[in-house]
Amino acid sequence: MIKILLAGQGGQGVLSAGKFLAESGLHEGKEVSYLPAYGPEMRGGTANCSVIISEEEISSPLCNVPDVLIAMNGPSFHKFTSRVRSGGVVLVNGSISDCYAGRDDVRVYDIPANDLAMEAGDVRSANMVMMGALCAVTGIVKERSILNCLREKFVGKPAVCEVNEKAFRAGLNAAERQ
Amino acid sequence: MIKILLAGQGGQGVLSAGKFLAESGLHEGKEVSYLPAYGPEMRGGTANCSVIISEEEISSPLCNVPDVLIAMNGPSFHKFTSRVRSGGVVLVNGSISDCYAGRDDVRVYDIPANDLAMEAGDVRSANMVMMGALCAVTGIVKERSILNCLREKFVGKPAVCEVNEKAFRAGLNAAERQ
Amino acid sequence: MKVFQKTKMLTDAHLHYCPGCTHGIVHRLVAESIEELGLQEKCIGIAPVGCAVFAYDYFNCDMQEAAHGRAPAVATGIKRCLPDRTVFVYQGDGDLASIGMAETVHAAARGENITIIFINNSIYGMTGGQMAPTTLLGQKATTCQNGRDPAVNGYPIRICELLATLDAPYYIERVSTQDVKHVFAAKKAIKKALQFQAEGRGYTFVEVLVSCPTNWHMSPVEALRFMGEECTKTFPLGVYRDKSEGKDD
Amino acid sequence: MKVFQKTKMLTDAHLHYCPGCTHGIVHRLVAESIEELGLQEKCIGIAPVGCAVFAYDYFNCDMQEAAHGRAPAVATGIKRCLPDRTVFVYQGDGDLASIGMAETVHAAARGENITIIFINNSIYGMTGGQMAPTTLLGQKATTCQNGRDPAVNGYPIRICELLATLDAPYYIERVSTQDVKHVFAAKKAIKKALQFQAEGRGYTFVEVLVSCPTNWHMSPVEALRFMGEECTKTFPLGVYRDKSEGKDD
Amino acid sequence: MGRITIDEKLCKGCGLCANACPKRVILLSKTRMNANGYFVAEAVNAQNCIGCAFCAVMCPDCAIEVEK
Amino acid sequence: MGRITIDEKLCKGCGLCANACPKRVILLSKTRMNANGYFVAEAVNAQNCIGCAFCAVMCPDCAIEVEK
Amino acid sequence: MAKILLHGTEAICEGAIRNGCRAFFGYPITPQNEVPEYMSVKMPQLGGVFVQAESEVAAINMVYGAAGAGIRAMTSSSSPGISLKQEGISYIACARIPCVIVNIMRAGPGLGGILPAQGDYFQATKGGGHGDYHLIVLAPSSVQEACDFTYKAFDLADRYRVPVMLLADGMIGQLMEPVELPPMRELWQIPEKPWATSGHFGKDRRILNSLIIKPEDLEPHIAQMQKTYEEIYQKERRADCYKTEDAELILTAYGTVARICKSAVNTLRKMGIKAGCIRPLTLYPFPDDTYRACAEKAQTKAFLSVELSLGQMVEDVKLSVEGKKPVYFYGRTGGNVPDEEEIVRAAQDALSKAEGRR
Amino acid sequence: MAKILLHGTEAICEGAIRNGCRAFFGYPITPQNEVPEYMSVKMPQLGGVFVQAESEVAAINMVYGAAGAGIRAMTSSSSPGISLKQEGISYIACARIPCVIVNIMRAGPGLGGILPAQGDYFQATKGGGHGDYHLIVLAPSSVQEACDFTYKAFDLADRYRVPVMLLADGMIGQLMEPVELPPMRELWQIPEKPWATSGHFGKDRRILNSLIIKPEDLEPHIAQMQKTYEEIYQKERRADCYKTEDAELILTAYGTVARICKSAVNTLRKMGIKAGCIRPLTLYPFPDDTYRACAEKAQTKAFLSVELSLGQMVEDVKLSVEGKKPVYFYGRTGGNVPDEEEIVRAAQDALSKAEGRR
Ligand SMILES: Cc1ncc(C[n+]2csc(CCOP(=O)(O)OP(=O)(O)O)c2C)c(N)n1
Ligand SMILES: Cc1ncc(C[n+]2csc(CCOP(=O)(O)OP(=O)(O)O)c2C)c(N)n1
Ligand code: SF4
Ligand code: SF4
Ligand code: SF4
Ligand code: SF4
Repeated sequence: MIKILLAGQGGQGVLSAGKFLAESGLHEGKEVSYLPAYGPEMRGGTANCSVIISEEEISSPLCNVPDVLIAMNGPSFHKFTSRVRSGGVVLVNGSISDCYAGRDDVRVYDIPANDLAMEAGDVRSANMVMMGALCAVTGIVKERSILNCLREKFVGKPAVCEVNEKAFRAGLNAAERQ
Repeated sequence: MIKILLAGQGGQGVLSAGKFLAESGLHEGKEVSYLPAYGPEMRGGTANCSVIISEEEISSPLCNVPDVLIAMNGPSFHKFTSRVRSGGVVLVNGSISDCYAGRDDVRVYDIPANDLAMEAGDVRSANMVMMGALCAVTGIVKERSILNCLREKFVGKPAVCEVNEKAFRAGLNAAERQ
Repeated sequence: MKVFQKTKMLTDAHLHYCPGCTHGIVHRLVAESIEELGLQEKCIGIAPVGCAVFAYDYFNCDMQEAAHGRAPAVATGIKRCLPDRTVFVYQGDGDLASIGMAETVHAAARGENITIIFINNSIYGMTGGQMAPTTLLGQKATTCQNGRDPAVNGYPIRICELLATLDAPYYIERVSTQDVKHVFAAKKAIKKALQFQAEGRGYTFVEVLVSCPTNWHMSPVEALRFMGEECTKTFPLGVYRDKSEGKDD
Repeated sequence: MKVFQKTKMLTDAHLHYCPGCTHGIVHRLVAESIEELGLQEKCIGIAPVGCAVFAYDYFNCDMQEAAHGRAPAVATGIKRCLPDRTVFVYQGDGDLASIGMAETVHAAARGENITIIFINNSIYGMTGGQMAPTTLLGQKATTCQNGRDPAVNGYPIRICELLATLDAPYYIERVSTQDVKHVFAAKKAIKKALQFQAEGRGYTFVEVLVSCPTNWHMSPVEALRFMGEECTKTFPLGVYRDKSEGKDD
Repeated sequence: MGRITIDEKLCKGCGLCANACPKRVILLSKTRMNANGYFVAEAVNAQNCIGCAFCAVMCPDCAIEVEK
Repeated sequence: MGRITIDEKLCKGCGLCANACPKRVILLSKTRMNANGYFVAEAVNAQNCIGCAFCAVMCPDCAIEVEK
Repeated sequence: MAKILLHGTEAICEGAIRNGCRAFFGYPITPQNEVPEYMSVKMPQLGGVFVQAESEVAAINMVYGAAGAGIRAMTSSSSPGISLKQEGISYIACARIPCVIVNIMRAGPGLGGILPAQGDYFQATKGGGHGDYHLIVLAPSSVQEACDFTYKAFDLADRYRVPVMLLADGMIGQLMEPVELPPMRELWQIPEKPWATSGHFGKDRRILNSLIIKPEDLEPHIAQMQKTYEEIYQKERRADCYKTEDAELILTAYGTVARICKSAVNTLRKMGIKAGCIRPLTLYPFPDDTYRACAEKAQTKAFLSVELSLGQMVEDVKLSVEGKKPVYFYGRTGGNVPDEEEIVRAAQDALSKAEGRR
Repeated sequence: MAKILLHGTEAICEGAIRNGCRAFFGYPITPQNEVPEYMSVKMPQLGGVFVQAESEVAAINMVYGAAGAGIRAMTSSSSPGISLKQEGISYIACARIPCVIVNIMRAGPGLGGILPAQGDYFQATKGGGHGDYHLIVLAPSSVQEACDFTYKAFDLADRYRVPVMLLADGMIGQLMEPVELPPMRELWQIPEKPWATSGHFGKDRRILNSLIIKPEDLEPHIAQMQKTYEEIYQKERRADCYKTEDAELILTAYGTVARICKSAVNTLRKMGIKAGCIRPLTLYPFPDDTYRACAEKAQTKAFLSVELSLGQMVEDVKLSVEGKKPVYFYGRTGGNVPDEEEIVRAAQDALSKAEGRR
């Protein structure tokens, strides 16, 4: 069982990335759960979601102590890093956040997601950069599953699809390089 | 303790007679309770109220089994006579009701209240006729108390007061004659 | 030859209204209209909470008894699901214009294809004569015993005028029961409204001025005079919307 | 010389509204007006449920947060008890015109001496873009995803026009935030309303057209253009009642 | 010409019929009450009835039938 | 003639100020984000400012102060 | 002061007025129409506020506003109207605004009937609105108590900053009995409310609010409310015991029914059955200690809860008795009120069941 | 059918649609906005009805009308909105109109917060409205159950002519999980409703009404309702037992919390504590038999009710356990959800208290 917490600013695609992840897990025949959390403001504010992918039945859908944190911006990084399980993993969007976790029992990956996404063609694909990094670091779902989901979602929009795939691979590479 | 049920058509002064009675009991230092009951229609339909006058504390204000029934019209007479305590008293407005109780363990007084009231000057004083009869038959409150209440209520309306006093005495006499 | 006979759309039950209360007249007009339009079998009525709360005992068709003020919402629920039925609502002024104001305005704004018969007797009858949103200035009620004072109790609400600011309603008229002539006119309006509904034209609303002799503390005949002379000043009779004639406001 | 500076009637808290949401402008206008009229210390505001739910964090005066739609009732409770205070209500269109319709109409009909600031952004902002009673025909919302269809969703409600059928209101105006000129006019209207209240003249109501770039799915600048070009067609700007000028309807 | 039948059970003695009758056919009894205690309407001048049915139109209790 | 001060902490990059400015003094940055992640408004043509305060009037977030 | 004959609703109004109530917001509904009617006359005479609200929903929110502004405010209604107030009550409880709510219960559910009932016990004591909150619920069983409890309700409300409900069956509302009125309290005698939103006049501004969006703030707020309820539980449980000292069978009831139960106790004793009666005066907090004390006595064989409902208070009786003794129920509904004989029979049944159980 | 990833609210909608729901009336409120949004798209596609009501009050009364006309109808809301529906629910119950009401609970009281809570248990199970009535209350704890229970709710409602409530904490509403959808039921497969007011077309006319003004009529009506509740109690109590056979400590919870309790049970067992968990699937009727059976087992030392409230279901647990074993409570409020560790600690505490008590 792996518990992943994805967090960021509203609009950074945190929720849709989480859904991709869960969908991918489901396609691979695993048990999955996806739980979005709303902040005080439904729009504008911060967004986060908990995704669990597991071989057995999932009891609690909460990720109070995640195995993996994906932090899309500074505030989420600082807010949630302390919660990560000892020995866990943190992927942080280094483009707009520092990477000082203040603890050394987690592995922090600095992924310049905004930059890589802009390179890929659209800053909005930063979430896919992080997905790529996640696959590389944890292997929790297969590359293929994520890309399949992507293609399903953007069927008929090949350009968007392409940008996102590019971003995904950029993330993958960036993580592998660390 | 004496439990009195007053019943009649809305507009026949059943509720105000009940209040007079309770007020009179109170003036004489007794424990009293007065409970109006609404029928399905608040206006127009039948009206009844329960008055209890007692030397001790009154537990239930209900008169499910009254000692005395004052029935201002036929329907109330027939509806409630069966409930009267064995050995109890029924005063019925003989002007607009028959007086056949269908039981012989209660004493029925036929008081032609409408006729006496019209003689007194106003058919609306029929309720006071019945009050007079009640005083005569039960002595539960003193003549004086009722008349005092009457005068208080109609202070400044001597004509109304007079009619009602006349009616009261007519009822008193009618009952004494039986 | 019978020139006047009770309509079959009314049951045999005796009306419980006070003597001279013209609720009874309106019951008859609604029932006759439904019968004459042949809608009886496919018609569903909604009774309000108010003196007309027992309306389901009188109208000889399927009936629902709604919570106080919510009849238009209930009617919406029925009509949307069964659009080929005729749905009429019978409501008093407390029910429709006080507690039910939101439901009233919104059913009208949505243009529900229903017919509302609005009984304006400018008082709360059933509960014993409290002030209604339609109580006239100066008129006495048990909660404004010195007469309605605009500085304290505000002003009467004219519902037809208010609903006529909405785009959806198809037909809005105010009529009265003050005398034979007006009762005939009221019948015409009610029948027209039901007919429009049957034709699927949309929201129809007939306000009927009705007397409450009991709580106005008047004889039935005096009450009708008061209605004709006073109520119609605050509540002018007339057509406030008739899209069939291109009449708007 | 400072020609523009934030009013003291606003706290230091950062507004939580979305970028370009003109709720913020209206906050400022209300706050400035209160400050300029010197009413700050004796003023009590009522926050609605809607995007402005946190208004109590921003207006630098005593505040009550009301239940959804009930702000006019809450205001009535306060103002009747403390008639020498200034009581203002800030409400969105879902709050005021949908769930709160009855409270809105009745506070107006009673002529409560309060000021209502009505934010019409023709959408439910806080809950994520559902249809409002003020949603324009054809406008898309999450509960009418093909655009508002009058046959199904009914027509937008024009509140100023509706309230102007009542006798009590003293002042009713519709303004907009579409550009600088209109914002100045809006300020004038809001200030006038508060001034009238302070003078004890009665019910005052200012409807302000506001943008919701987020749920209109437009950029803030586009949203203002849409407001000026489209919203004002359904909701014409202007004075609907001003008893100080003898203007009625 | 006309003939009215008043169902006394239903009559509440409100007098709206009498008030509406152009020919003063109907009067409320001052003496006769029905079972509900109402003084009932009576066609005292039945011969004058023209069958206009105005009484029936105004009767809130559908107590009157009219023939012609 | 005029001078504006934009409080970047408060700015949400909505652009209403820029849109309102008759002298095109303000532009949204395409590169500079504040802590909240918004591209902030900048007085790029400060010298043209006439102190009309139109920008401040339209700013929903009271992010602009104007001097003259 | 001499006793005067007062209607239940008048007694409630006088109890309120005499303890500083100066704002009343209500909407007509039988059987409590006399409350708004009386208040519409009295409030203006006292410089107070009476508004006939457009609905019960509006009325409770007017109370929110007025009471939030520091005025002693009240609303009154009957069952269906009280249901409509539930959202508002929950808001008032969360914003910690003291006020008084009167429910003269009629027979339900639905539009039901207009005769007395006690079917709203759960609603009143468990919270008919959403979320964790409580009202203090007082249950008068005479017109005198209707007056006194209403009077007291305002002090309790202010002391704990909670809404207080007077829960009376329709009979209490409609009954007339002699009442000794409490003296009129002057407004200056009522403690100030440092939290009221009445215009800050240069002091720190005040906010009344029930929106607490962050869970880390809302939980302590609710815990604070809970602490208040705990204090209320400790200090305010009240019950009236009638001949319970040596009772084998404990009848229990509130409101009018309790009076009938008392008569039944006397009749039962004449028949040789040692009966007693517990009458809770506070329904929340429920006087569980009184019941528990009885339950623990060896002589006590059973409890019988008599209600105008299908059995609501009986759950609290059971929770108090904790299975130590059997708890039975006898109820009437629809506006029917049991008479003494019925209760006596029910008591005999209960006792024989309890004895059979042994 | 393959499982698909579904949002809790979507699962509810699909459960409804697939069992013949063809009318939805609702008003937006977080966290269930997706329900009306989904229905606004789906209903028209299926020839059904979607109306965004002007308020929750209007919505429940639209349901009254539509369901009264014989259509399978539903409304959905969250805590404050459900409070507003209480009058309407009481009317629906009394008029015996079957329908389905969804409450995706958020943190209360008042406006509260928008995060998950279970503070409306009392309201749902004891009757937040006035008078004696009950809803069948179903408590899903997964998205699959949200779908299945909603599906089932329509059958239960029709079978007993009662309103059925789906009571879910906000987490169930917002969660996405794989779901296997039930097959689509055709409308003709749904039994006819011989009481529905849909135009009589020459048959006997029908009336739906909750006004029964004469006590001698209302009491039998309520007795009839009571008989239905009795039958429901006999036939519909449901609970899920997890490792209770040999448990010393019985945790109990519903909704999401129950899932966390299950994990806690496993952890406790790893620590050597024989824990088990009872999860009621029906909150009304409450599965008291399941609790009683456990309470009567010698090995059972204590119960611990874990809730997102200050302690509501725990009262029903106590009523079921009847004092036979101690019943403890652990709760979080304000939108906070306890994690497994917290529950484990609370369980340890409960057990040691119970052992200390002996
Ligand atoms: C929720 C609720 N509030 C109040 C009542 C009490 N009530 C019954 S009828 C009525 C008003 C009736 O007045 P109106 O609608 O004008 O009808 P009328 O009796 O005058 O025909 C009221 C307030 C109720 N039954 N339900
Ligand atoms: C009783 C109740 N119903 C519904 C809601 C949910 N709700 C919160 S805000 C809102 C609508 C907001 O729209 P509007 O009033 O137009 O204000 P805006 O957000 O657009 O400024 C709704 C439905 C609630 N909080 N309470
Ligand atoms: S109280 Fe008034 S409205 Fe009601 S039946 Fe009597 S006269 Fe008619
Ligand atoms: S959702 Fe709309 S109304 Fe709400 S803050 Fe954002 S832009 Fe403004
Ligand atoms: S109108 Fe009808 S009820 Fe009235 S007096 Fe004439 S017949 Fe009788
Ligand atoms: S208007 Fe205000 S918030 Fe918007 S870009 Fe300009 S300074 Fe920033």
